[in-house]
Amino acid sequence: MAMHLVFSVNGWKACEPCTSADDIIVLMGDGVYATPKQQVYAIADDLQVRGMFNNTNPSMISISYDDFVSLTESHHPSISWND
Amino acid sequence: MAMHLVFSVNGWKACEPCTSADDIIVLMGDGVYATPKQQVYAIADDLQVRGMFNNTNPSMISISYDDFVSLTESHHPSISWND
Amino acid sequence: MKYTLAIHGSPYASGAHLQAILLCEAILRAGHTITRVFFYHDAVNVALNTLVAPQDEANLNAKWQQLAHEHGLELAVCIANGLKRGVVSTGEAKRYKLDHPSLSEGFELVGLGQLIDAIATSDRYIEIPT
Amino acid sequence: MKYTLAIHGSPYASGAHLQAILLCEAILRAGHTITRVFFYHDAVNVALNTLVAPQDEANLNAKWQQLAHEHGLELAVCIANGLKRGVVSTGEAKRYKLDHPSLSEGFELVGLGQLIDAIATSDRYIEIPT
Amino acid sequence: MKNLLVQINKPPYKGSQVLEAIDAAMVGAVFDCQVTVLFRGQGVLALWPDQDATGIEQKTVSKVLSALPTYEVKRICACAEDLLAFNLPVRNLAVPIEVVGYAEIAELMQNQDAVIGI
Amino acid sequence: MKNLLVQINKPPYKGSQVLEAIDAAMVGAVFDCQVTVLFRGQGVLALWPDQDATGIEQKTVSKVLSALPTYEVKRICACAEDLLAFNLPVRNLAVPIEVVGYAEIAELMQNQDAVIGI
Repeated sequence: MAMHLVFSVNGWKACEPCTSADDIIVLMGDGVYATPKQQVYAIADDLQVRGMFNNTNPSMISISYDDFVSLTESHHPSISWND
Repeated sequence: MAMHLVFSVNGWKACEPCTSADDIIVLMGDGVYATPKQQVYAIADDLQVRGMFNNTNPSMISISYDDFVSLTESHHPSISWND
Repeated sequence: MKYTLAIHGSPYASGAHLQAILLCEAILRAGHTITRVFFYHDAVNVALNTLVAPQDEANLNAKWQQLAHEHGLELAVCIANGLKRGVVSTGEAKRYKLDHPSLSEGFELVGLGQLIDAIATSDRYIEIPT
Repeated sequence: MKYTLAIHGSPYASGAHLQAILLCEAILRAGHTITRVFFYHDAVNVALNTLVAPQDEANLNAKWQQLAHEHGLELAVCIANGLKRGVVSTGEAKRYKLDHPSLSEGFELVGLGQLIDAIATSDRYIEIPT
Repeated sequence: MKNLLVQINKPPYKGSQVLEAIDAAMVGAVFDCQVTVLFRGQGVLALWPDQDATGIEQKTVSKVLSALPTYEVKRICACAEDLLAFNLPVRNLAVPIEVVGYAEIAELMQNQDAVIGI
Repeated sequence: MKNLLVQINKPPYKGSQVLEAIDAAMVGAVFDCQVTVLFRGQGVLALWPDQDATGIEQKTVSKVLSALPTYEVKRICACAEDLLAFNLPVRNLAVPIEVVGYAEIAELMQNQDAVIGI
C-alpha cells in the first residue's frame, strides 16, 4: 500500500497510471490543482493558499499535516511526483 | 517577425499556437527534444550533447550560436518558452 | 516510528521548504522521531549564512534553525551538492582557500552516504521534490 | 546593435548559464555590444564567492568573470532577488550585520530598474529562462 | 516609450517566481514602459479567487495583482484556452482581465520591444 | 538489505539534477541497498545514444549510466510508454535496460523500502 505524493498537475498525469488499487494519493502544494476522478487526499493549507478550498470535487478529501502523518504510518513507501 | 526561443518540449507545445506565419522558431537546450512539423532552427551544440544530431527531422535546420546571432539581427522581439 | 526527510527544491523556486517544515512539525507532534533531514539538489541553498529574508516573507533558514534547535534535529546538507553551489563549512573554506565559510549554524555538510544510512535506519522516507 | 541579456535559470538546475555564456561570446564576435547581463530569479546564485566547481565540470562563476574581464561586460545581479538568496555585497553585508559579503568580484548588485533601463537603451533583449 | 510584455506561465506559489515577475512588470511601468501582463499556461492559476497566503507567510499573489493598475499597468490579459483548460471561473476571477485567444497573443508578442518571462 | 528505487524523470542535461540522482543510486548500492533505477517521463531521454557533453564541460550522462553495473546497480528499467512517447530508438539505447509497463512500475514501487526521485 504505497502513498503517492503529487506536487504538480503534470505529476498527477505521470502518477495516475502507476498506482495500484490499494495505494493512496495525496495532493500537496501545486498538486492540488490536479483534478483526479478517483478518491484522493489534499492538504487543506495548500488548498486554502491557492483559493481552491471551495473548489474541490467531491472525491477530494481535505486533510491536515497531522492527518498526513497518520496516513504515512499505515502506507509505505511514499513516492513523490513532480513532472 | 518575432523570434521564438524554445527551451523545453512543453515550451514548444505552448509556443506553437502563439506563432505568426512570419515568425521564426529556434530550439535551444532541452527544446531540441521537441518534434515540430514546421521548419525550425536548432542549436547544433545542444543537438550534439544530447545525441540528437543524427536524429533530427528534415524540417530542422541545425545552426551555430553565430548563426543564431544573425537571426536576432533580423527578427525581433525574442520570446522565451520553457513551460 | 523513525522518519528520514529529504528536501530537493530550491528555497525560492519551489514551496518545498515550508512544506517540509510543516511536515516535520506534524511528525514530531505525533510522537515520532526524525533521524535526519537531508538537503539535496538546489535545496542546499537554504543553508547559506548570508540569506536576508524580505520582511514580509518567511525566513526559511531561521525556521529550519529554530526547528533543529528545539527538537535536536540534524540538518544534513549534501557536501557534493553544497560545495558546487557555494555552501562551505569552516573546514571546507580552509581546504579550498576561501575567505570565509558560508554554512549557517545548525546545518552540517555530510556525504551522500548519510542519506542512505538514515533511510536504512528509518521506518519511513519522505521526499519533497524540486 | 546593442543587446541586453537576462539569465533566470539556477546554475545547477538548468543549462541557462552555459547557454548564455556561449551566446554572449557569439554576440561579441559579431561586433555587437552587450549593454548589461542581468541575473534574476535563481540565476543570482552564480554570483556567490564561495562556489567550488567540481574538477570535471565547468566553473560557471569563473567563466562569467573571465568574460566580463575580457570584454568589460557588466554583470548585474538583481539586489532584491540576490539578498533573499544570500548574495550580498560588502555594503549590504554591513547594513544587515552579516559577517562577510558573498558577492563575487566582477558582479554587482543593482535594482530591477537597471534591467528596464538596459532594455530601453538596447536594440535587442534576449532571455534565458529558468 | 517601450512596449514591454511580461508573460507569466508558472503557478503562483511555486516559490516567489511569479511575484518576482510581477515586480518586473511594476518596475517597467514606473520606468515609463507601456506594460502588458499576460497570464498563460499554469500562470492563469494566479487568477483563482479567494487566495490567502498568510498561512505560508508569503504575499497573496492575487492581492499583489490587484495593485497593478495603481502602478499604471493597465492591460492584463489571460489566454482563453488556458483559462478553460484549468477550469478557472471566468466570471469570478481574482482581478479583471482581458481574455485573449492564440491569434491575439501572437499579434501581441510581435508588437513588443521586449518580452520578459520567468 | 533495503530495496531502493531511484526514479529519474528529468531530461539529462537540465543542470546536474540527473547526475546527482545517479550519484544517489551508486551510493545506495555501495551501502548495500538493492538498487533499481527507473527512467520515466522526460527521464528516458538520458537513454538516447551518441551523447557527448564534453562541449558543455559536463559529464556525459549516458557514459555515467554505463558505469552503473560496476557499482552493483543491476536493474535499470525504463517506462515503455515514455520510451515510445519520446521516440527513443529502443533497439539502440545508450545502455541496456529492462522495458517495463505501468502495471510493473506500480508493483515495483510497492516493493520498495524507499523511492528517491529528483
